[in-house]
Amino acid sequence: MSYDFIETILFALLTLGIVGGALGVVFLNRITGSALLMAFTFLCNAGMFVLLGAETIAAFQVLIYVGAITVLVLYGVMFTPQQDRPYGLFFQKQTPWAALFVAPIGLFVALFAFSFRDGSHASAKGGDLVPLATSVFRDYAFPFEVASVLLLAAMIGAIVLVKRDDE
Amino acid sequence: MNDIVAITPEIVVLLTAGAVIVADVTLSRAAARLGLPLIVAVGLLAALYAPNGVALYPSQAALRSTGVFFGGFVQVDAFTNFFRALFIVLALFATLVAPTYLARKQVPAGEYYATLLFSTLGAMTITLATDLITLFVGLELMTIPVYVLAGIQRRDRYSNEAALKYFLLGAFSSALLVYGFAWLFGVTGSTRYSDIANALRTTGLANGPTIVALSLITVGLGFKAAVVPFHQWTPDAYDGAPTPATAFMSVAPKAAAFAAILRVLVDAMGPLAVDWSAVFAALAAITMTAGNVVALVQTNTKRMLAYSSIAHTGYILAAVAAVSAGASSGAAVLFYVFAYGLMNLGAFACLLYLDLEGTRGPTLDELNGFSRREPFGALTFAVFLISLTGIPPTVGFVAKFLVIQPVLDAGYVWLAVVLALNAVLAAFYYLRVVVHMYMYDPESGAPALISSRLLSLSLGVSAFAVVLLGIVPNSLYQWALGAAAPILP
Amino acid sequence: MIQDVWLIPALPLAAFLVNGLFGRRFLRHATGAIATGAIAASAVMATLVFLEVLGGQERTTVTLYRWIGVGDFTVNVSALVDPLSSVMLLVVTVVGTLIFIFANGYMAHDHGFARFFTWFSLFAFAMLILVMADNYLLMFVGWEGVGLCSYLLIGFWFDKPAPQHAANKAFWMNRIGDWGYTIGMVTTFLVFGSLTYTEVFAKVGIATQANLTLICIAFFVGAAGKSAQLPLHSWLPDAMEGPTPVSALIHAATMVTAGVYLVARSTPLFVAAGPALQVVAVVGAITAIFAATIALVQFDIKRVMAYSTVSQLGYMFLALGVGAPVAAIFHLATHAFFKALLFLGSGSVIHGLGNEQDMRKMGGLRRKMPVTYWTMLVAGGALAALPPLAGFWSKDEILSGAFLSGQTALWAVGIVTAILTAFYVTRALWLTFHGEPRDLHLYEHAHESPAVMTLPLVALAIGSATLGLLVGFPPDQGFIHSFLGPAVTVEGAAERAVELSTLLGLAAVSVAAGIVGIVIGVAMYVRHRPDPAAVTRAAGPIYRLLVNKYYIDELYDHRIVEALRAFFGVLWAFDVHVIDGLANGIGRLAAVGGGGARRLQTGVVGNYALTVVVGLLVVLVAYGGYAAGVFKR
Amino acid sequence: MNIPVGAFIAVSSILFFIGVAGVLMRRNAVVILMCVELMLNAANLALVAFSRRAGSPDERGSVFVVFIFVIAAAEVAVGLAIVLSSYRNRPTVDVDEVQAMKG
Amino acid sequence: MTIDHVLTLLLVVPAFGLLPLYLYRNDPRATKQVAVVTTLVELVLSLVMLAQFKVGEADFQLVEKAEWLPSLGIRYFVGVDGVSVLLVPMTTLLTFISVLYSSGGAIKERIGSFMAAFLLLEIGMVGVFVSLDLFLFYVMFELMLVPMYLIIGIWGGTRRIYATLKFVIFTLAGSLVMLVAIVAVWLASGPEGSRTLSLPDLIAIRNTFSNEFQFWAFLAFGLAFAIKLPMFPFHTWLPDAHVEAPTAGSIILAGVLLKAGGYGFLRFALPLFPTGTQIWLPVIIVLSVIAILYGAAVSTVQKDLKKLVAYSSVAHMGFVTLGIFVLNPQGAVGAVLQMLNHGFVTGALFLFVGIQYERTHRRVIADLGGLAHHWPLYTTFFGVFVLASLGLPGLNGFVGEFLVILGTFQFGGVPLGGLFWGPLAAIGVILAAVYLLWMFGRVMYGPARDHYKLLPDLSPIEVVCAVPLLLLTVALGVFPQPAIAIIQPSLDRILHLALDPTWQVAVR
Repeated sequence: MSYDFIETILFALLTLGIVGGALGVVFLNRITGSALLMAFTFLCNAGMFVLLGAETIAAFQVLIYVGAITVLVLYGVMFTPQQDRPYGLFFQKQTPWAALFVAPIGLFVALFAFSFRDGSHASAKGGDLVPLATSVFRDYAFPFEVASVLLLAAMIGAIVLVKRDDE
Repeated sequence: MNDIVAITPEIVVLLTAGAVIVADVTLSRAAARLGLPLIVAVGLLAALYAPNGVALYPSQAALRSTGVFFGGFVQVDAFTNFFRALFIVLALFATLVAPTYLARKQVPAGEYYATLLFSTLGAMTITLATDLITLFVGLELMTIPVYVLAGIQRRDRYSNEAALKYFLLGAFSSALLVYGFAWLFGVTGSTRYSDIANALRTTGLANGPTIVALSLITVGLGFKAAVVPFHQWTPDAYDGAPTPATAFMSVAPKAAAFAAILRVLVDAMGPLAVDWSAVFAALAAITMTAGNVVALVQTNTKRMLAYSSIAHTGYILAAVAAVSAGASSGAAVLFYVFAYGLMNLGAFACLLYLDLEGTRGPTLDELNGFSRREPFGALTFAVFLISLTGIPPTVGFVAKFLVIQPVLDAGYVWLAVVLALNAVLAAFYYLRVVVHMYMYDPESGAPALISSRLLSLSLGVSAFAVVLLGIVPNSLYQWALGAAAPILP
Repeated sequence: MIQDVWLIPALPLAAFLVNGLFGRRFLRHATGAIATGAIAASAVMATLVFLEVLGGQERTTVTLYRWIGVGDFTVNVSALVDPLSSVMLLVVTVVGTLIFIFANGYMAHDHGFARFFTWFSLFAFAMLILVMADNYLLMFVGWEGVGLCSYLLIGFWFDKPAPQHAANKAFWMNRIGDWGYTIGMVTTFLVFGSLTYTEVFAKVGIATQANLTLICIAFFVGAAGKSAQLPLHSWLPDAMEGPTPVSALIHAATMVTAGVYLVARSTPLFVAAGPALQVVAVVGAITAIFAATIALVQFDIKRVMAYSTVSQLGYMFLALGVGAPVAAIFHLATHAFFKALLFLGSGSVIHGLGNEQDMRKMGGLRRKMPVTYWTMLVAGGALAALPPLAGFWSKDEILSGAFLSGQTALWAVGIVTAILTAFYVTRALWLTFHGEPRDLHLYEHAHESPAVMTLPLVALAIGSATLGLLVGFPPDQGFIHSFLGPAVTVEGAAERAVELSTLLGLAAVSVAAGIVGIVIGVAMYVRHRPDPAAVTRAAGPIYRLLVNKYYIDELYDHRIVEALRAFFGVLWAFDVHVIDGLANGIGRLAAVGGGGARRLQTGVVGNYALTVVVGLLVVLVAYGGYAAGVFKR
Repeated sequence: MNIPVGAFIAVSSILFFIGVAGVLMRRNAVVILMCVELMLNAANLALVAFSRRAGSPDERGSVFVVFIFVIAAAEVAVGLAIVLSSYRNRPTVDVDEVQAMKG
Repeated sequence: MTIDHVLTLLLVVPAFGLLPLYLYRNDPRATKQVAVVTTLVELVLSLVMLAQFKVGEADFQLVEKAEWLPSLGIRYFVGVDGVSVLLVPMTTLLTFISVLYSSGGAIKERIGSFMAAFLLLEIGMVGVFVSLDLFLFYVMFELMLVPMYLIIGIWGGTRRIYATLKFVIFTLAGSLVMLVAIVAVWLASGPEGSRTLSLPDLIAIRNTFSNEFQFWAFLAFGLAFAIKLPMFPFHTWLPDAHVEAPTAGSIILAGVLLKAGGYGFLRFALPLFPTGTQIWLPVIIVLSVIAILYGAAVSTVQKDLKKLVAYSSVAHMGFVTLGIFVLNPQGAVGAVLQMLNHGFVTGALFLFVGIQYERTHRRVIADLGGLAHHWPLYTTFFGVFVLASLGLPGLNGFVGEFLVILGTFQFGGVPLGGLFWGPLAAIGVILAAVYLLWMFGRVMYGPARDHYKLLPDLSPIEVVCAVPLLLLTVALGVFPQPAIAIIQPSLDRILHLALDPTWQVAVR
């Protein structure tokens, strides 16, 4: 069993996980289930990153998505309880139309994807942390600052939207 | 150090936002009411006249400050300065018209101004960007605060609805856009405009991934600018958002979207212009027609203005589509965006004279006899509407004239004719508002009026500017021409 | 004096302005004196001018200023004084003066006295311009000016509907004629490059026959409108709704003869255009007999005179058409006198009877109104062409002209018409003045008119009686011919040598015709053999046809006018519903489109997102199409 | 590595369009938000894959991903705040029911 | 007296009036005085301008130039030639009369705004006639729009809103298409950097315009002017606008605004697009003749006084286009005279219809009658204008119409020839007599009516308004030659430009 073969197997499994998880997010009737499957998809995605040799990104992915965002979403789910309703009513009326239009586009795009025939660069020497950090903190210092402002703005925005009036 | 100097306006805006937040906490409620806008105004003016001079006119100082900074990640040129100035002016205008409304509707003013400033900062960032990453961050910094602004009147269900719709669709479109960026990165191997342009120059459009990338970017940026058929969030979001916020979000994000379109599509993806310009021409025609036709049947003034802003997107997009005309195309976009900013913000702000329930605007009937009840406000509103129609001697007319030029020059005669006919269509509903204001008598149940000196002053100044720039448009045009030069020499 | 010829119209114009500006408020009855004085002074000057022309000043052009000059088109305000125009000036001013004097009495109690004389003066001015002009365009000014005054004066009593209707009808039918005039005038300019008579006539040779025929027919349409020739005649009888002096001056003596004058003026053109001349002759002859037949059965004294005028104008055109323009002008002049007299006499009767015009209610008036009676008798004799009254000479000229031109059919028509004329004038005079009074109440109150009215009658009667003698003897070498001839005949036209015996023979025939008419008239109305009522019954349908004026008014006023109104109404409906409907429809279409499009704005976020995706698909396909070359760049 | 970049991109595009489909199909605003996150993840995957392309590795894709993390977090925070504040006024997160404004 | 920059002064004097108007906005008396004085000053100034004009020269005079949008070659460029020099005083006179009449009590509400609208309108109207740069012309062309829109919409009758929107939409539809064409002309005027919109410069390079270009450009310009004029079948806005407009608005609308269309044809369409002119000319001539007949025919069945006069304007303006497009001196001079005459006469007709309406509050012809008994002065004035309108020789209407007909007869460049279309057009004159006299008779004549007994005859202000128009009506009919002498040289040049596409002329 060659390394390549393992990679391929891993890739297939992760693909399965991603696609399955994503489909689950869309089609599960329990919202918490959707949220958890979303986290699962994120995880699989992190696996993909590892497979691609972007371990740092994978770590971030796990921290931010699986950690922060999923938790946020779960809070969101908890704060907005809904009455139970039949499965069909989880979907919009336009669902068949959506399927009709999305499927061809998705197919179209996925087919185009295969025109990228280059191989993948599995592992960088010394990992991807250093180049990434260098990029983010030196080259991309300006957008990084902006991003921090963005977080600040989002924080203020979120607070102003949800704080109670008497505060 | 040079780097910091280059972004002084942004820093000043950020500091102003910070000052507002601090002042909001420290100042008493009464002092805050006018104190906060004062701080914002001072801050924005300071940004405008910052040492490196993003002055209203391309001065020598401004020219000295142009260049590339932050290791090539920030680019300050005439284009940047034009938009910076525009955003600052729009933010200033939006700030000055807001206080009475905010106080009346008990909207948290400090957060409102701060969020407005953050959004402005995001818009300014867009124009500084040299690569897709910075652009995207700037775009989000501009957009996310606007979601908040739309929903900031949180007790109002229309405000909620506006924010929710805007947010869901905005996030959706951002995802489309970023996915398009990803593919573009894949195709060209770079996120920097200049590299992208170089790469595309060799490959052209003749491969699937490029088509995918271009399509997604078209949709993503088209969404931000409210191009039909990616426009449907616009009426609902504009309609439901608090009116001062609507005034701002109808102009600044749209201007920023066009800045982004110019940077990304015209600059970075310029080599593909032969392909996208025809599609854009078609989109422009559809956009202006759909916007106008639907505006025609609206009875609510605010919603009508929302649809009309879609139509204006169409006009601007027509100039973008005429990219092959070169400098005149870019200048037309910039001039139009500037003119549109002034007049559309003004038009929405004129609705602030009316004391209405919730966030929604007055119906046409509620405007009956407005000119007798509030002559000055009606006059400014009429000026804005006439300018939006494109009748001289207003800046709106010059803008239309300038748009038609590149469109014809690029060979889209049909588009120019469609544009002209659309302007006729638009005249009908814009002037119908004037009809209601001037030609009907007030009704007994007409909404109460709010008199705000600050509102009148700022509307008066901008209405005057709208007329003045219509009579002597040359300096603005020269500025726009110079500002478009980095993109379309 | 000729150089000052412009003073002649200037005086009435001055009178018009003075009366118009100050008449109603300040001058009141002085207006009559001012207007009459002005026209009398004009008459004196016209006489002087006439004498000068007689003295050898055959053709003088007096230019005031350039009126219109655009490119090669130039028209001056200038007068042509030649025998023809000098005669016309004389006739207009002299007859005019007499009628003005009469009107001072006739209108004395009308509250529109000042207005009347204002417009009367304006009429005199316009008529003088018409006859003095040295070009067609300036003549047209007078031409339309007299038409306007005719309109104003027919509708003088504007509070009643009938005068108004008659006035409108007169103006509109004249306008139809003016249309022809305009075409003739413009075509003349196109062909000859000028509108000045002398220049045009000098170049007659350069025109083709077709050109000339077109020009002449067009001018004749104008003349027919003004001079009430078929088929544009029907306004003139209606025009009797105006005050009687108006009928006398405008609708008998002067304005209606403008058409004759126009054709006479244009003789060189008409002569050169053979077919047109033929048309003139035929239309004239038909009109003459046509109107005479209607005059046979009318009971309104003024209508009899009106149809008589139409008939006599027909004679004049007949004369023009057979190449006897001198006779036409001569008859014009004599007719001006005796027909004015007949009208004024009728006016005197009407005045005396308190505005009664129906002859069936008159009778025996000769005892009450002797002056009127005797003067009218003279005029009637002239109209019936009894020698030696003026009418005889001029009508004889016409008839002999017709005969000598070889168109004996036209001559025969003329003779028949002469019989009819004599008959109806006898009938009218008998019914009015002889027999027993049929309405004693009216008769009791009848009175002779004041001197201011009878004096003009006498003056006109003298003219009617003696003017004919001017013709000289033998007629074709007499004064009139030698004086007028050069002005209206084409140079080099073959002189006709006529046996004197032929002329005398023709004269005898026409005298006989007159006498036959009178005899029949006397037989029927004095002896009742045959009884008029019996004749009426026997004639049945023909009588009804005549009484109803051949149903032409019905045809015009109802069928044609109604049809046009209906058609115009349809056009208006077309305007409102189709043209405007189209414009509004476009607007409505946009609104409908908007209504449809706004239904796509469902308010549901998912739908919006789907739209975005559909848009994405479209954009993708479009770009793909461009990339694959399916679409052209 | 023998797996071509295209394969990763294909996976990412499938993930992306599942996300798109989710946005179009689901009624629950929170689920829609999740689907948007799936779309962003698809972008992340694509960016990382492109940036790890054999022969021309380029950190910028990964850098982009880092920024997308930040943006996604901000977006979710604000988005949930909006959903929440809307929910307070009217207890529903069903987007089909939020349609007071239309036409 | 010579005044420098007189044209610019003409354009700014009304603007100067706006400030005191605003300051005295709460004092109706003062606003009236300000407006009357301003328009009077403007009138005097325009007469001074006329006096400074050198008769007999074809070229533009009193020219002033300044850069406006230099990088686009757009200039502030004004000047007058024989065609426009008479239209300017006509405009100022009619504006003065309108303002004077309105200050006499015809306008009761918001008088200050009304006067302000009129002053703005005056700038636009004068500007249209003096602009020599297409951009400036367009600005002025549109500047006339909004004030008139407000005048009809605020001070108009019951259906004023429908009427005013229709007016604006129609006009804009034409003018915006023209705007596209103006831009196209600009693009065609040379390589980038040397483009221009100055009329003389454009004339100098017009031979570079391709035939196809001229076809479309003429169509676009023509559409704008045809709607403004208005030509059949674009005329339906006119009756509505006139019926609803206040009297002063009708005077200006008929007197001046319509002229902008005819003037535009002469000033721009003909010299710039000679080939386009040749191509479109048969269509325009046929439409003109249709307009003459159709307008007159429809007038005869009108029930509303103002509508009747409005439709008659359609017919009269048909003579203008007909005269212009037969492309000979007689026709063109006739057309310009017709524009002047129609301005004075129809303006006066609307004035008198308005005076009448103000007293009786009736406009339906069938409801009126017998006014002549009570208003002799009114009847006289009104009668003269009616007669002038129906083309009575000796009054001004005749000269123009006759010259146009004369020109039409001469013209052969149209199917069936001038000998067909000329007589047809002349039928319009017959019809004019029909409807105008019918109307006059029905309104003025007939038995006296008691309820009109107390209504006063013309007031002194109204007489002052009417007298200048009356004098001009007579003077231009009796002595048209001075006007022709002013008009003709410039018109000859325009015709030469239109007839000879390659002819170049050295112009300022």
